[in-house]
Amino acid sequence: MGSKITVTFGSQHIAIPEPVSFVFETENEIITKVDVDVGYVHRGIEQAAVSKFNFNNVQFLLARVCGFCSITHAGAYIHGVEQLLGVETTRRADYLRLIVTELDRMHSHLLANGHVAEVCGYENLFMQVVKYRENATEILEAITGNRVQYDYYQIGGVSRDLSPEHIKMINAKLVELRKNVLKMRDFFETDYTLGLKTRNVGTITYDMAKEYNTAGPIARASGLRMDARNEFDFLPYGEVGYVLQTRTEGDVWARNMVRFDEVINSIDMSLYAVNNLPEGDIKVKVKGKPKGETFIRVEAPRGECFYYIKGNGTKVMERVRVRVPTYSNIPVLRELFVGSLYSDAQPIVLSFDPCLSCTAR
Amino acid sequence: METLIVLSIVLPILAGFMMLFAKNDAVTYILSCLMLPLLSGMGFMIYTADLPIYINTPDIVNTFIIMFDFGLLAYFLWLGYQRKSLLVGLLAVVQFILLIIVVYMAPVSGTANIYVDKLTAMMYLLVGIVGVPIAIFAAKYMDYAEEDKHKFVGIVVGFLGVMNFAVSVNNIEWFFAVFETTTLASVILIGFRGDKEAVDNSTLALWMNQIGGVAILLSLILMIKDMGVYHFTDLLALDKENITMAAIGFLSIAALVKGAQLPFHKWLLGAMVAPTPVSAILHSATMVKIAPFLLLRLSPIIEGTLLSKMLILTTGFVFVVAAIFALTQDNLKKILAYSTISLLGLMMVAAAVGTPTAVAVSIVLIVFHGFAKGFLFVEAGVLEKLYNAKYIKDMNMLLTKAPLTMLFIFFAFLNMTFIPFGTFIGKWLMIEEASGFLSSGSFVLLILLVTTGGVFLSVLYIKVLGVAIKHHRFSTFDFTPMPKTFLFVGVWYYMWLLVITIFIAPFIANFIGEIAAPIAGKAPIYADGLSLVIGKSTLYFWQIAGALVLLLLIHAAPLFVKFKKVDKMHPYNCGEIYTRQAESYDFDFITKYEKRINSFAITLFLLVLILGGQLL
Amino acid sequence: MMAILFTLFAPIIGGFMYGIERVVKARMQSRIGPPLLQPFYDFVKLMEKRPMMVHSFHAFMGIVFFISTWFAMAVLMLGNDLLIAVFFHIISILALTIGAFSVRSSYSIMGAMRELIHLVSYEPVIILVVVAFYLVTGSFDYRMILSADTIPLLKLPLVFIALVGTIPMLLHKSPFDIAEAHQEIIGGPDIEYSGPFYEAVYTGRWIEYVYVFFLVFLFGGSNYFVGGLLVVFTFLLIMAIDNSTARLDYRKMLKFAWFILIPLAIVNIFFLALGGNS
Amino acid sequence: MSMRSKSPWILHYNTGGCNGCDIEILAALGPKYDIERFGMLNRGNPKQSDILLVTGPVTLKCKNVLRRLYLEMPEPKVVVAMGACTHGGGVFRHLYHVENGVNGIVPVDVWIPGCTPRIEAIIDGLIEGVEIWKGKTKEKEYLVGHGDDLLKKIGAIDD
Amino acid sequence: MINPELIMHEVTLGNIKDILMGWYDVDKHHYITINAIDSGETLTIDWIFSEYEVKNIMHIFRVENIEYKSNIPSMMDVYPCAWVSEWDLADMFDLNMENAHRGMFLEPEAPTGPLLKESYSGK
Repeated sequence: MGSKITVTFGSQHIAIPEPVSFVFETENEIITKVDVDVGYVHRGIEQAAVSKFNFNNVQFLLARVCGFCSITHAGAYIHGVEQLLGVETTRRADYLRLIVTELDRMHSHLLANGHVAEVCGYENLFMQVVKYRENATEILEAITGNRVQYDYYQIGGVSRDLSPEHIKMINAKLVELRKNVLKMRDFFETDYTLGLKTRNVGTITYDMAKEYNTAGPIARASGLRMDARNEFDFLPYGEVGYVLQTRTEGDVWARNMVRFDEVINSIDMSLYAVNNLPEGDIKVKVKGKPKGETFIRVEAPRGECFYYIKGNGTKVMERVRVRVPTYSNIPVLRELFVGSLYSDAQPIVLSFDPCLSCTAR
Repeated sequence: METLIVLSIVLPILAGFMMLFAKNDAVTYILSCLMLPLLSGMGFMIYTADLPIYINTPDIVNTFIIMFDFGLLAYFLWLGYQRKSLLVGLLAVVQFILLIIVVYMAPVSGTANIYVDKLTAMMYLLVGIVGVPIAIFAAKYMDYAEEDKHKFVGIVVGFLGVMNFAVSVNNIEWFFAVFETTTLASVILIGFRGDKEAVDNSTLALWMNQIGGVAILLSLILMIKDMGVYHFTDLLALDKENITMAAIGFLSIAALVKGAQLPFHKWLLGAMVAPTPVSAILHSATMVKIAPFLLLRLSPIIEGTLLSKMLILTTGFVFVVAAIFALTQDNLKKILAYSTISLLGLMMVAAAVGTPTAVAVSIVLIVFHGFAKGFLFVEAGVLEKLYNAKYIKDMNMLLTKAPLTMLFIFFAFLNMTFIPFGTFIGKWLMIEEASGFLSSGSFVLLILLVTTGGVFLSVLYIKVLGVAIKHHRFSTFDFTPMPKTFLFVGVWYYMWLLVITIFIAPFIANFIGEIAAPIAGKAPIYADGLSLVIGKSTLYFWQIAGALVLLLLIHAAPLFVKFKKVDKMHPYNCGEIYTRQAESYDFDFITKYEKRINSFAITLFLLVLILGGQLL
Repeated sequence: MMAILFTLFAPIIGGFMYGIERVVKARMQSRIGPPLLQPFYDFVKLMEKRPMMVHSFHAFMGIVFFISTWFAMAVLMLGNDLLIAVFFHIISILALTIGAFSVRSSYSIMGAMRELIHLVSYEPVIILVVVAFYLVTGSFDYRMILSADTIPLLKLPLVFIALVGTIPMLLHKSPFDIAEAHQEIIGGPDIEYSGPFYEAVYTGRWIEYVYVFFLVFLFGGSNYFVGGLLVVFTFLLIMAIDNSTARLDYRKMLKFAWFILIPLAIVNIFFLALGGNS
Repeated sequence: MSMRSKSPWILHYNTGGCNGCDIEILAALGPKYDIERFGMLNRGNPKQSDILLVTGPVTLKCKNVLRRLYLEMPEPKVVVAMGACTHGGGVFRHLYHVENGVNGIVPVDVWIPGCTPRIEAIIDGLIEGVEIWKGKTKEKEYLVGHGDDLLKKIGAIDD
Repeated sequence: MINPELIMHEVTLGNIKDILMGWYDVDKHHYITINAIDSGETLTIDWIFSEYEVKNIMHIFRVENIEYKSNIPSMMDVYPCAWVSEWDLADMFDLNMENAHRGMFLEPEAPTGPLLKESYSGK
């Protein structure tokens, strides 16, 4: 029967802001074959990090790997360099880093969920989510001076301190955000039409999640208890009330829910951290050049971000290896499409919250 | 006048035999071309004469026809033996026995055996105007890698004569004979190519149609036993209370079988293995049109009975379901076959409703469907032979590669469903008519069935047109100029359809209304100038003209409209240049329900007999 | 005279309705939204664009879509017969989908197929609505309906609900904006039109607004106030539904139309027919 | 002419940036900034767009896509390049897989500075783009390095 | 400052696949990535894993002194998601990776093996 329609989804497509290309072969809108091309954003950052930049500037480059998780890229690198240099940061700096990292997670997760709503044709919900998300970005702007690319981490500490006014403002905004996020979560959880688009769509089973080594909210939505925050002490998560969030359904809906749960948890952690901020300096003096190698795992909003850093005692690093969460989620993403409807492809893609600029670097 | 009637029956048959024996190109061409003015002219003369005409025939003819019957059944029996089909043989034997009973029982009747009224005359005209061009087309068509051209054209032309005979018989016994003759003709034509598939499909057509024959014979037995009559006119003259509904029920079943209604649709679908003119001839003017014709003959009897309601349900159901099935098809001829089945359903719905307007609707549909389907199948044949395109997915860039074929196909498809063409008028009148009888539950369903069936057909045609009009670079065929014969046939149909559509209001109000009036009374359809008035609603001429202009714009102007000063740009494809395949949906999931729908159709069939025929 | 004026100004009225819609939608999304005259600004802008097309046939179909929609409007207003007007609407769908099919773009072709599924979903309901009007007022003539002494809404509540259910399908509003599906197929049948040709399609869509809400208005019968109220109410309701639902799959739309809306209308007609008889 | 300026439709293409700009564009669509006030829509379809909003340093793979999208937009059109990396590559300048900004590919009318630009800057840049757009006519505009061989290379001569 | 416990496993190119096949437990271990380091003369390749819900631990299977043109086995049979990182590495270091599909990230006009030392240092 002649019913084959090849649908290109990307690289330029309204539903995905990033250049990525899926080529679906569909029959009656059911996808029978899929080709993925994730390499559009490859810029050669790994090479630049070891050739064009001094080790104390590389974090600015790495932050531009991805705008969503800029803080975690820079953070992972700086954690590594600090380890190579033997720098012990102050607890206040750690707390500040944690606050900004979690705020970044909040705005990223909220935007991801909003985007899922948008591609489901639920424009209003997207607008509401974006509206509430402004709370988080406003705090970030107040703390770091920028809305997206903060460059907050510095080797040995952070760039700015919090004033009592900041703390008051953060408290007020976070409480409001928490209220709104709970409202939004309730909405995503119970809305009927959105449920039709998200429940039992793109389901990853527990076994599949394990087999394909998924990471981040995608893994946790399938019940896989993995979180770099839980497995790697890069920031004092144990002290601020971190709770691992999982769901078992593994579908688009569960991924949204995990993100909302994590946003709530992040808000709680940030509130705790802001109100129990240890005294001390925000930065320590750093001397020397990095030498040796180290392995760093941090939890980016999309999942585990892995860095391998090797220094050779000169100004320029020997090797910086970046493995980002989307990188490990792409194999399972490709498997999910076959057999699902084309109209569900967008929610599936967006529920992965793919970050291609991370993947391709 | 009697001579003319006999001539229009006998001439084509004679011509057919002459072609068979002459085996000469010139003879075939000249005779088939000659048939066109002859048959249509005679049809017109008969139409304008003082109708109805009764013709009493000598007894010898009756005897001859009964002998012919037995001979035919013996041939079927032999076919059953030869093709090792138990079913065919068994049905032939059953018919043999039943026929003996009928002949034994039949009382002597003085009623004329040939009865020609306006309806019959209209069918003559249809056969002349729509059927003969197909024979002319076939004469050229068979030049393209086919065998036995003369035999084929001869059978086709002869078949037209049989069809003319079928619509003029009054004696139901004779009707059985022509019914079986059309079966024979279709068996020969479907099996014409002689390969295994063709033979299998012709066997299928044979046994399915034989069921209709059995039904007619059973009905005859009941009729003769209970009422003592076996002529249509006698039957109509009876009081309604004296009529055994079972007999009418069996006759309706015969009509449903001949009309290829579900679940007997397979034989018509199987007919597409034959050369395309066969499909054209079966679908347009002849063969399947016997079905609505038979119901139209009976409609005054069944109007308002339970049988009528059951028939409405059954055929209305087929109208919708066949249209839905057609959506899943990819082969152009199959799509057309399904749409024929569907539209036959609508014609029979209208005939079964039996009110004056409904009868008019049925006739309108017979006429326009005949034109459009003949046209479409002819063009399908052109596509097949000239461009080797059997499947709609192959039909890329028809607009530039085969503009005339595209034009014709487009126009014929538009004729099948869009305002202001005849088929649409039929649908519209049907809804209007049904709205007036809403208090009856079957009429509410009727509206729903007519509406949805119509929508599905529209969707089907738009889909097929859309696929055919695709502008894709990777086209598989090159431009070939159309042979003159094909062109003539195309233009012939095109002009007829166009002219009738412009004058559709007087055509329907005067011509069709006049035909329908003797059957069910005068329908409230008038022509006000060129506007069509039915009851309280009016289809103004400016609307007809507007719609026609719009559709002409859509289907013809693209050949002429070329924007010169406009930039051309490739289609948006996310900025990529992948090779793309773009076909259309085939709604594959529908086929999942096919079995269930078929069994439901069988249930409806039995219900027609049991409830409608009051067998209980 | 009113009818002629109404027909002539249908695109403008529709444009205003679209403008109001965009403002209302923005307000519902807690935004300020574009100015009321935004559709006309768009119109002017599109007219000033350099024309560009994939091929002449496709571009021409956009124009025919506009003309035939307008003509359908004229048939509705001047021809007086609702049933015929409904059938005229299919011609515009034909122009749109045939045009969309003719380009080698999978989005366009998918959009056209989805448009046809829309047609299958709403057309039976619309015809049932018209038949229901006939049942109440004894005529297909809208002037008769507008001068009927009853308010059709009171007798046809379920039919009205069915009509409201189909409006999102007709106007491509969420949850049934399947043929347009901006995030999936980027406008579907409209995708390849640009500049003045897109303007024709864009404006054609406005006329559909008038067309649809005129049907709603008829439910008020001779009581124009009720009719007006119904239009406003339905408009806001459609906006609210549009803003509070996600897009569904085409199979779900078909099921919704066939197993909920059509039975609703049928039940109403059935009871009315029974009541009218006894 | 002034009426035209009230309806600029945007086509956004990320040519390999870090997403930061794209996040801000999404935020600009949102309730707080709401660029639809100016009649701007994120159309996502080059054939119906007036402003090409480019972000990112243009990676080698995105280069031809950007060219094709630019070709598919009917005149009058405006290109607004957003963010530092569209200006000659920004932090990615001279990386081996980067084209060093947008200006070598398509003619740019407005530059929006910043990494990431503030939303106010985005809106300002778009408005400035609209001002330039107002002055433009239907006259055909071409790619940088326009020529038949370039068109052939990017596969734009199609259908 | 974090001090993860690095568990180094001694392997060679020849036995890495068999060792991983035996060692890798899908319920326990989590594949992270494959990493290559160019020392200027030879390559070092690490296969890196972590364990679920265990703090600060990493398993590293390191093969040192690999010639540039050696054949590197693919681990797709062990864990099916290996292809992304393997194809990536094959692109970046111009490796002879089993089943690797070239051009996932690099365009034909880009330099081959951009992360090889010779492609960026000193030239």
